[in-house]
Amino acid sequence: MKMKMPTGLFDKLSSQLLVIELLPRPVLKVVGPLLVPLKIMPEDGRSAAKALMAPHVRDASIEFLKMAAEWMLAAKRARKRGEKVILVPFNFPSELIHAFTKARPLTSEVLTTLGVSALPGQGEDYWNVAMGLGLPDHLCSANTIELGSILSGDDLKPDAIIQSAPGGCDVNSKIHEFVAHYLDIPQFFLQKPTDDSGRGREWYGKYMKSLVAQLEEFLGEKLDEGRLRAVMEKANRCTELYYELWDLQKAVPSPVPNLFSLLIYGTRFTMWGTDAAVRTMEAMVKIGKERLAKREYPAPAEVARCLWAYTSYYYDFFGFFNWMEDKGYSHLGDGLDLFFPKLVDTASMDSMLEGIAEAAWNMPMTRQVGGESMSGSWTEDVVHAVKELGADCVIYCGHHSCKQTWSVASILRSELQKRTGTPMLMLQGDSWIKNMTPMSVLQEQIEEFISNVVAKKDGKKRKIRRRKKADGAEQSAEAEMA
Amino acid sequence: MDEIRKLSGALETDHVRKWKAGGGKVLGYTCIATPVELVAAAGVLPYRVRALGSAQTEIADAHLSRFNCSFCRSCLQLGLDGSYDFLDGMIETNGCDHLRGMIENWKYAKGFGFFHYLRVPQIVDKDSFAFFVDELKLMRRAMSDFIGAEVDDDAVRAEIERQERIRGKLRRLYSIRERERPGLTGAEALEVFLAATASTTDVFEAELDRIIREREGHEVPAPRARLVLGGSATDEVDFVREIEDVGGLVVTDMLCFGSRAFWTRELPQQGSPEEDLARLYLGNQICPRMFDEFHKRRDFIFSAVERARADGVVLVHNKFCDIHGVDNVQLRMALEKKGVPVLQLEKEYGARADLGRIRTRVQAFLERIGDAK
Amino acid sequence: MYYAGIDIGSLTAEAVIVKDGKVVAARIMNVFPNPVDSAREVMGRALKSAGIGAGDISSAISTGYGRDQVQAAGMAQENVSEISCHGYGAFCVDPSVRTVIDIGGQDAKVIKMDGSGKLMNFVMNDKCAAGTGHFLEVMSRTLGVGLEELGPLALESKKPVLMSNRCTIYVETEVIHYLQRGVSRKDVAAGISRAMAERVVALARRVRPEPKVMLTGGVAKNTAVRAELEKILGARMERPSLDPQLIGAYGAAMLAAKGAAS
Amino acid sequence: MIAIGCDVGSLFAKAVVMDGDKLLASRIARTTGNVASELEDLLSAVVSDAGASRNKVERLVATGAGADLVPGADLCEDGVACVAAAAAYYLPDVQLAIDIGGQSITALLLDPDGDVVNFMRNDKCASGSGRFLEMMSEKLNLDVSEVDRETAAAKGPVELTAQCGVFAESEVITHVNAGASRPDVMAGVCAAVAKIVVAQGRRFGSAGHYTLTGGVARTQAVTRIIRQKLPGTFHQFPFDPQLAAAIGAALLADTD
Repeated sequence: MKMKMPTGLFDKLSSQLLVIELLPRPVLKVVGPLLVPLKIMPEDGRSAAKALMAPHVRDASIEFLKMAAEWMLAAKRARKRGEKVILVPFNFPSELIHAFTKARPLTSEVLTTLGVSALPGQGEDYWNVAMGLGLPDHLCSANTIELGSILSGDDLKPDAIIQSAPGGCDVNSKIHEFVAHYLDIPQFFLQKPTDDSGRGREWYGKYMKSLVAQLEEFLGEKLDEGRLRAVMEKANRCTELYYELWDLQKAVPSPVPNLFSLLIYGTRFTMWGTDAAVRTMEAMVKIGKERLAKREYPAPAEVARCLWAYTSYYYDFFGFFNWMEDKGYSHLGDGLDLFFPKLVDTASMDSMLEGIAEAAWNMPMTRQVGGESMSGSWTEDVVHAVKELGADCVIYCGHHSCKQTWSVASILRSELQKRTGTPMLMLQGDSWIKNMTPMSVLQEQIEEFISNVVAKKDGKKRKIRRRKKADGAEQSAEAEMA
Repeated sequence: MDEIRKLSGALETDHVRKWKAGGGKVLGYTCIATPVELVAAAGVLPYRVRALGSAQTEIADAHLSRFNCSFCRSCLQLGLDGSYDFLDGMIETNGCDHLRGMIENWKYAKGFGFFHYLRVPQIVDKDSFAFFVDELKLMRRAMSDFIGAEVDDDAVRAEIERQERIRGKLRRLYSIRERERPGLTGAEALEVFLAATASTTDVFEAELDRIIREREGHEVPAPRARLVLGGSATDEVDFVREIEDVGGLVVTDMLCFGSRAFWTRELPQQGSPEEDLARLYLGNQICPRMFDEFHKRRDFIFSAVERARADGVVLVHNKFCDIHGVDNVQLRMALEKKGVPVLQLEKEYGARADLGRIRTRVQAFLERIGDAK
Repeated sequence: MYYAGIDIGSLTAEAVIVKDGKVVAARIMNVFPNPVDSAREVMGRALKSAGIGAGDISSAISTGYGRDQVQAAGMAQENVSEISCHGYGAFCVDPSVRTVIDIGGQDAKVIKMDGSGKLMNFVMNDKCAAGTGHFLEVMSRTLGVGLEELGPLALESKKPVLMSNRCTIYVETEVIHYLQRGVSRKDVAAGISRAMAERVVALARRVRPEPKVMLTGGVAKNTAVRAELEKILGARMERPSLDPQLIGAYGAAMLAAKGAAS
Repeated sequence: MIAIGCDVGSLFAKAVVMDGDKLLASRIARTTGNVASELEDLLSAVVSDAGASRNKVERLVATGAGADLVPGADLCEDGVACVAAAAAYYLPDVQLAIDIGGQSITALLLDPDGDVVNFMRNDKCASGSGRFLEMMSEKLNLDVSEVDRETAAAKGPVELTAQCGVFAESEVITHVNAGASRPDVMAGVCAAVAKIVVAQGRRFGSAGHYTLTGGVARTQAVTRIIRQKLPGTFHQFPFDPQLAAAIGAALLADTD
């Protein structure tokens, strides 16, 4: 058989991950950092590896990469094993899929993030495929890059798509619908009623049950209670670890490396409920605890504790997280980390499915802008996180195609100011596409924000007006009515 | 047409003023998924929010962003600058993310005297149907509370029938528009429809009858090509006029300010009024906000093309309109597969600056489907 | 029998007179504020060089954004969109061409024709003017070099800079930023050419260009942009035997002749 | 204390010499290629204007996109800090400063002490920028300095609806061709700029007391419309508003 160079985003990534799968951890620990200067990886990939292999995150990164390898390679080998690959959006609890033996979940947004971080050209070619079909350029790059690769017809083709964004995000649902039609593969729906009363939640539970029924029919496999329980127990373990990290993050300075924000939801959206996920979460908790004990912090001082209101920037090969760290800006996680997992009652099939429905209901986006009021629960979640984690500022990255959050971002900002006195910076930049707003422009504004608004909030104020009164300067220019 | 223009050419028309002066109430709504029957049955005038082609957005842009659909930004502008102060309240439906954002900011910045949120499912099955029936009961309750009197079954049934009669007449008007020698232009048809969304049924019905009488025997000049117009919500009469200026007569449409609002409606079998309305509205929603039923939209435009013997289709979407931006691509592919030429346009709402370039595209499209002069 | 085509664009005006399919006169000039004045002037010059009078033209077609007014002024019997004219003009120059990329002052178009030069499909820049002639004009002004020097200059570059913005106005300040930091003009020029080409390609992808593409409009004269386009599209950019700026007017004239024939 | 404030923006470099809060001299120069030597000349020129000698200058504070290019700068301050300082110092009541620069508009919210509560920058829509105003006036063969005189004669400003600055240019041409008078077209351009500024100015709710800084704030034809459309009380910046950041930089020379 002849070898063909992979051209699709998934194929390229998974072939890179073969190396990770092969090398045992101790070897990776030594080799990982060495990979960086080596020319075997494309230069872009190397700068990402550099960030992942930084000493203070390395152990967690290695577990994360091992997990990613297991995740993607399982999908790659699915067909041979008579299993089906199901494409899910990030706001779907993939543990449900893990509970089946004949299905492997793939999450488009996570693939995009990894692709943008590790592939030369940062996935722009795949974006261009979508544009070439005439799709509008105001679609969300998080979906469009990975789906563009699938649409190219030269990448792994999923067997089915689960839609859990209707009600939460038009863009996400429409592009997934488009792909399902274009590839002529079945789509299964988990619709989110934009409803904050109990009725919507009830209805949602029904939808989860009928979705399971449809999946069982599609896969020709009955969801096994024992297997589901095993998955949910691991999911519960992940949940406990999630809150351990949450509590660690309250410490000042934050002992949790900035990069973990991405690793946490990267785990949530892909392998939650598997041993690999537990290992990754454990590795993060371990690092957090050690750093707390040693009071380790990358910069001389923690200048600011930043919570990201929704997404942050992922087109910089993870470099952005480290840039913040070097400046003494702690990244306390972004909106994608606000999925507030709950311990699932594993007593019965019903209680577990109910738990999964609850998890889906609390997924980012679904829970926030998918609410009856787009700003309502979003504001409550951000306010809650600000108070719990002691954030002294919030940053809204202004991801271009995120119309729902853009719609109500100004409401969020004024409510934050009102309820907690916390300032929110509103930026304009795409989270996954590099040439929308240059990194330098974004960094400059963040520095201006933190040095003028956050750091000077107390203590280091200039109080220029008081100084002037002291100077006893003359009357100011008189006001004129507009 | 003059009377129609009086009813559709402004927001607060003399008709609306008279209605209010007589103690009548007006409730705004934003989406064709809103059963106007329940509003009218309460003796209240349902008024569809639109922007009359105004591109002013400087107040709205302080709330929404430049990444939001320009139609919604224009509507919010008019809401916040007082142009819509004649509304006694608002009925919101989760039409699309941009509409939701528009209403939420309107509510946050200014508030509504009366507000009801009608939650409309995006998938049709028995669960969502049952949910929507409950929703309609809640809406009817809200209407009763609003007027301080029970809106009873008879009132709702009577209104369902009246609306069905009007839809029938609108279809009749469309048949005059779609026939071999059309009796009215696309721009005129849009004006008629706009009047329907801004006036009481009795007044509008009388005008509709008059137009049908006038135009039955009338013939508009033979066009260079017959077009179907589909896509984003638009009430821009000028935009349609621009297309027809260069010789492309819009003989029918797939717009929610148009046929999508009334075409496939048929009198439902008698259940409770809410069940009938649920069937009527949830069962016939030709809108990309709905999932798992693209085939309905595809068949809708296929039959429109056939019925109206159209030479081509123009699919337009406002910049940042996600649901139509994607759906137009799917529709284009389906139509082209069938050999129907398609022109896809992206525009800013009300931006007359773009009309020149749009004109060039439309003319080229006509040259393409015509004899390639 | 003489036939004429008048193309009034946003920056330049062209007139072409043909006889038996051969160009007998062609003129280009910068536009006056009023399209009709431009048409009169450029047509007058063309007639002069052909040594004939307005009466000798059996029919004329106007195109470009001033096409309506020019026809209304009675200088053309008909007006045809510049999209059809560029397609047909390119076809008449080289009947084997099926795809045309035309980059004018504020418009960029990609046009596909069938074997008879009939317009099959096209795209045109929607909301953004990046990737149009205007883009290069502004940039060369900012660089302080003539529009025609931009191409040769860019070709000297070994390491083009990356333009991270899309909007013309922002790329301009990016250019200033690079110059302020002492980046060589040739590297900036090359960065500009690449940015330009990328915008055009983004548009071209929507109609799937054939491997043989003809590049028309003012920008076709820019060797660097042409080279970039060939690199990214992997297609050969044919240079028309006729001045690429004249294709629109030529196509209009040939359509006039064709119309008279049929 | 004698201090120089130097603001290197995307289009212009501005330098001021101040004695405490007294402005001794100021200069504005367009930056082109060789910025290092341009700044050298600018600085020595402004110092001699001030009748001071370079060694009398105790501090040189740089700001703006090109702050790092200013030769011999003692410290760099970011633009937000400088504009805020200038607005706060001379206009004690002002709560909102809108700085309209060459390519971006920044709304700054100030507290009673003159410190920044929050700010928001719009750098994704060039149509409200100084460069946009410049390009449009160039199209009409006007220098920006002549815009006020020109628009004084405006009868009915045209309406510009293009979202893209470059397309707005063709809209301008269209209006000219349609026979609109130059004053009316120019007034239309000013209204378009003002609209973007107003939207940005409203970002923090009702303004209360506000001022306008940056190059565009020099043009009355624009500020007049802003003052009509933006609720609140307008306060005129006491010096050339284009100098605000440079002046702020000088004011910050002796605070850290």
